[in-house]
Amino acid sequence: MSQLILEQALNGLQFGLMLFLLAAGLTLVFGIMDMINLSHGSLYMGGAYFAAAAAQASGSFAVGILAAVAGMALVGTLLELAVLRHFYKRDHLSQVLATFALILIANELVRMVWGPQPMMLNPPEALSGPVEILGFFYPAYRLLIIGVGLAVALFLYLLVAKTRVGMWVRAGAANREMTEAMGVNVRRLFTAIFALGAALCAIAGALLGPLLAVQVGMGENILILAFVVIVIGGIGSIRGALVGSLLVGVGDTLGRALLPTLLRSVASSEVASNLGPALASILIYALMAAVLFWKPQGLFPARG
Amino acid sequence: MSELLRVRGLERHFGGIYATAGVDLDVGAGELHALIGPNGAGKTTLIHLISGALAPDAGAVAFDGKPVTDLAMHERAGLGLVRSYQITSVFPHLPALENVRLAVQSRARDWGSSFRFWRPAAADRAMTEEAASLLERVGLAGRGAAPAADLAHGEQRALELAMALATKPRLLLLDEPMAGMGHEESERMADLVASLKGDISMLLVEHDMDIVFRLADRISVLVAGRIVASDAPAAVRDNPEVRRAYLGDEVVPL
Amino acid sequence: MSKPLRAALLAAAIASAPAFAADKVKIGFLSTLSGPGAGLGVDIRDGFQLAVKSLGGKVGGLPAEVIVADDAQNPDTAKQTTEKFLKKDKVDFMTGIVFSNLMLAVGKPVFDSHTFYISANAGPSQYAGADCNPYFFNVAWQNDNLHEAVGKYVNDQGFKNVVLLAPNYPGGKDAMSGFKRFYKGKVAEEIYTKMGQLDYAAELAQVRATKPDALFFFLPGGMGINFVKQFVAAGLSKDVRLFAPGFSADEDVIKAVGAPMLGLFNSSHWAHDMDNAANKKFVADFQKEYGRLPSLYASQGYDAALLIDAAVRDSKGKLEDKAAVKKALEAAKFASVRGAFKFNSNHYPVQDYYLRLIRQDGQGRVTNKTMGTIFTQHADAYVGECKMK
Amino acid sequence: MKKLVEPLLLAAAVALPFLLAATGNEFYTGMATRVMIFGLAATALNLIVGYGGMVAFGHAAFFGLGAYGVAILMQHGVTSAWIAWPAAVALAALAALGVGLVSLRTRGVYFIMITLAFAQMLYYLVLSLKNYGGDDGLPLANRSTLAPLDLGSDTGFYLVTLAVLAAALFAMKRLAASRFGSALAGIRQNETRMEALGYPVFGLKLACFVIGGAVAGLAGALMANQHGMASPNLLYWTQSGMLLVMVILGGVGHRYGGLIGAVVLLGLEEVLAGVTDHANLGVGLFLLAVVSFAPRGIAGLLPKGSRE
Repeated sequence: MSQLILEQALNGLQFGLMLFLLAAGLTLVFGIMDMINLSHGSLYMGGAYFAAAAAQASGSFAVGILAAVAGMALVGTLLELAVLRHFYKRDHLSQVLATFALILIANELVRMVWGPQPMMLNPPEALSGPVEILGFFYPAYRLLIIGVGLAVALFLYLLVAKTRVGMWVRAGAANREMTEAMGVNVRRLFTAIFALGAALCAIAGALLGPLLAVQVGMGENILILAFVVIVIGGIGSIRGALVGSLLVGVGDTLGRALLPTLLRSVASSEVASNLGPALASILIYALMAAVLFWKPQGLFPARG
Repeated sequence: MSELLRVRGLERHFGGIYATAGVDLDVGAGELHALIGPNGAGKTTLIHLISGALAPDAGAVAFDGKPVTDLAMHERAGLGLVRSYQITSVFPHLPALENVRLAVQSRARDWGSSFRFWRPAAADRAMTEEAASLLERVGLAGRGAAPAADLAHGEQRALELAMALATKPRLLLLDEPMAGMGHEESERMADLVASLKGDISMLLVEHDMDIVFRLADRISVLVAGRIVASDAPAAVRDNPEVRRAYLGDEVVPL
Repeated sequence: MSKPLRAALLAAAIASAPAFAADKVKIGFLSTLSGPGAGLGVDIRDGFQLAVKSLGGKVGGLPAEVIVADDAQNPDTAKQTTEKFLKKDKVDFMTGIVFSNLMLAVGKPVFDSHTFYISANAGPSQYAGADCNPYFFNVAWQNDNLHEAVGKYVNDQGFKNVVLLAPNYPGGKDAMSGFKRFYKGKVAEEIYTKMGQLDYAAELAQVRATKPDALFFFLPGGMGINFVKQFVAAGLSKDVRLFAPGFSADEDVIKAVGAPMLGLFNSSHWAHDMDNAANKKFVADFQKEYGRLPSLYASQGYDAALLIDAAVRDSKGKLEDKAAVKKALEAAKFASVRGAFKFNSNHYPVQDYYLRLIRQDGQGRVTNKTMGTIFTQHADAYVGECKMK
Repeated sequence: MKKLVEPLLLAAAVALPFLLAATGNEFYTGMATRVMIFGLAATALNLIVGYGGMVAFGHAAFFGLGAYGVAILMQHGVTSAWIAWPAAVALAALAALGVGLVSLRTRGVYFIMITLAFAQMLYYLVLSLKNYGGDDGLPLANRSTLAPLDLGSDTGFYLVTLAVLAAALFAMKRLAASRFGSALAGIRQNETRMEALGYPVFGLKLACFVIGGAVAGLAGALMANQHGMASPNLLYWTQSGMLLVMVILGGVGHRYGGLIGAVVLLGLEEVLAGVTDHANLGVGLFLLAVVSFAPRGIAGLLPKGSRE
């Protein structure tokens, strides 16, 4: 039984870290620019498609990831300059409509370029087998994802906590007007943040592509989980996004795995296997609603 | 004289700053009680505390003999303890008449609840007429159709007062009603406030000393969150404590 | 006679005598062409259109108009497109749906409008049993059949502790009941996964914990591809034998997964190496046209088109005469790629089911090899409940 | 002149199905019914967003619950609309009450997020109802029966839907002018002042939220009948997004905003679908243009008089 718990915990950690890559970008855009960006999931989808196309063309997974990161950082910058910049001052309703329109456009463009069928993205040959540690088997590829996830988390922590840009980012999250008043070139900062967010999405898309599927509309489900994460963590706070994503990642995975077995003792196996996953998802949203109700600023409020 | 409002030991601090440090204050029925004090003395905070917009850290507020400390603002308003705002707070896109009519409609005890979904509000002619008469009373007779946002600043202050009066208050908390008005406009407002004395008791926060001494039955002086004096106008004028705290140390011919 | 004049006369003739032969055959082809199940829909479409092409763009001698639409594996979209086919395009036949849940959502309006549905894939147990309908024909199989064949083989091979895994939809439930109808050993666990799920980490950890001697899984298309890849990546293939129906072990999955599929036993009603003239021509034409080996879905699309062709020909194009068309469909006088083909009384096929093994063939390609026959002239288990009028 | 527009539009709408039937286009009657149903749901949302000033991002949950109410009752043999539709409305209103009681304690962007969270919870709840179809949805044996009227025919059902929509729009007009409506207008523009005047603001907003939920439930009941099934997709967040887009596109706070948004969006989708395989690209670009150049939506572009 302990093998099952350990394996599930690792799976949860892996999914949580990938959620963090999305949540980090989303929480900065939301926290600093007060912008609800529903098309954040499309950046993740774009990253997956760039990686798949590049990997198929070059035959190497690493080239795929690099192409995805570079490509999406560029797309993110262009998107911010061309469209999103005009919506920072607008009300949330207009932001919802504009970014919802971007989802439709992004899905359709991908369908036009790469077709409606899912694309093939295989993990690197060397990592397609399991790794054995002290008699415990775990897929090597998922360990790679955990490794990259932790590395990026560390990089973000250092960037935000230790560098000048990071200071501007934190200041912007705490009080945008004051940051502007102190002479920080806010326009360039926003573009940089958005590009960073897009690059993080690209990494998540490229890494999760082989596990899930590179297909049109893959962004919409994970986007909602990213929103849950940043609300629980506290809008605008990187630390909140990390804690929130681990909480949701492990919670959702363990819930999906253990709830059916727990329920089995009380209900028939058929009902348990249906109710289990649904209950796991409902619990995640219940947690979000509870945080919004009691501690609307989230667990780690960015705004003082 | 039974006092309408009894405030005992009211305290409120923001972090380390004691905006209100143990205030005792009474307003008698039908009395116009002026509250003066230098900027930053905590006058607006006190109004927030009495009206229920802010919860006190300590102390109690009683209205007409009943404790209201833990009642919400809209419940105190229902009892007749109504406030107006230092910074104009109206319905910008609604016509001036509708602003006042909404205030009239708020009196559930006279008109019944607002949970009426079918009958047009305009059909209650009495309500609209009362609103129109209030507009006239504050000098906005011809401006009923104009959206509140289009009114001049002075007119908006008058509208603010008309809305406060529309709730038929028993005690009206007026937070610098003449702020930002020209001399001639504030004169007209002062006459208006004077005309209210007798049927409505008021707690008036005001800087203009001429108006204060002309209107007030009683004056309390608030300095750094504390009442330093509370007496008839003449007594307060000669009180050395007030002069020093209020006018600084150099002697000023008065 | 000038062309427009002749067309006008023809139109007038048709308008006056409805029982007269229709001038063309409209076929509504609704299938899953996007999302995880897209591979199946695309194969059925390619097989179907290959047959129409080989008939010179005609069906039963009449020009064929095939309207293709994507249901994106979503019951709502399927229902809406069907209403468009029935009321706006007024199609004569409908075909192409891959998944049973969409088939069940769409069935009623199609049958109520007296339009023949020729299923090239979805064979829900409901339409084989109590809800069987004169307007529903399935040219592929009843959902349980391939799973029954694997169940019999696994049982005969003496496996005692098997885990079953299938998606949570009518097709998945039929798979489980089909397998258990012929497998008498212990079922360690029945795992239902969410329809369209692609990450099986949680389920694989559960399988590892229960330590079965064999695992039977039914996951069509993209779902199967991801499952097998993750199964091998988790290192389970060393001590747990994999079994699957043909759906999860056919050319589409093999092409995507490759070597890890070697040694997988599976069951099917068709294999590309079956030696009859129709099949040889089909496999050759398919490879020439699309550059890949056809999957069993493609063979079912191909047969569906041939069946419609035979029915229109035998009813002499009088598509309005529903009884005549129904009789022609039941007779099924067409050269199926599976050789002899006949319908049971509930319009489901009665046919042989073969054992296949994934091995490397002569040219080093990883593909299926037919090993033997599990069932001969096997009928589905629900025909008794069908009281077809 | 403005007085004439509404009756003329109504007359045209009544004539439409007969015209379509005569020219052999019954399919479009069904489509028009679907557009009207979405118009009703968007109008219900507009009551909350436009009149109440509350940006609710989970309104499709009540729309879907209404559909499920009818479908579940149908499965248990209750086919009469006189019973099923009010039951569906009650179910949606009850859900709206529950969600509103908790959500209305939050403000601004947190209100948007919490309504989204509750809608997703209801989506997963419905998804787990195995004996009501789970993620395959729950088909209806046939349409509800409405005693004297025949809902079976497309034209008949179209007319019933038109009647319900017209009644809802008229009720909206009455409600906007009523005391409740004027109080909502006050709350939308200056909530603290309404509080200071003594209005029970929380209660008024909750009532508005529940009415919006109930009307969406009625639209859901109609949808189940028109579509022939209730499916979890009706409750998914992208459906809520679609409803919100219709309200913003049509004109937030404008009486016909929801309906205009539904007609334009679904009409554009249908037209583009006929022309290209990539209809959504056109729809997306169109929406982006509207939000950039017509901030107050299409209704905002109409002559001032009809803004009312």
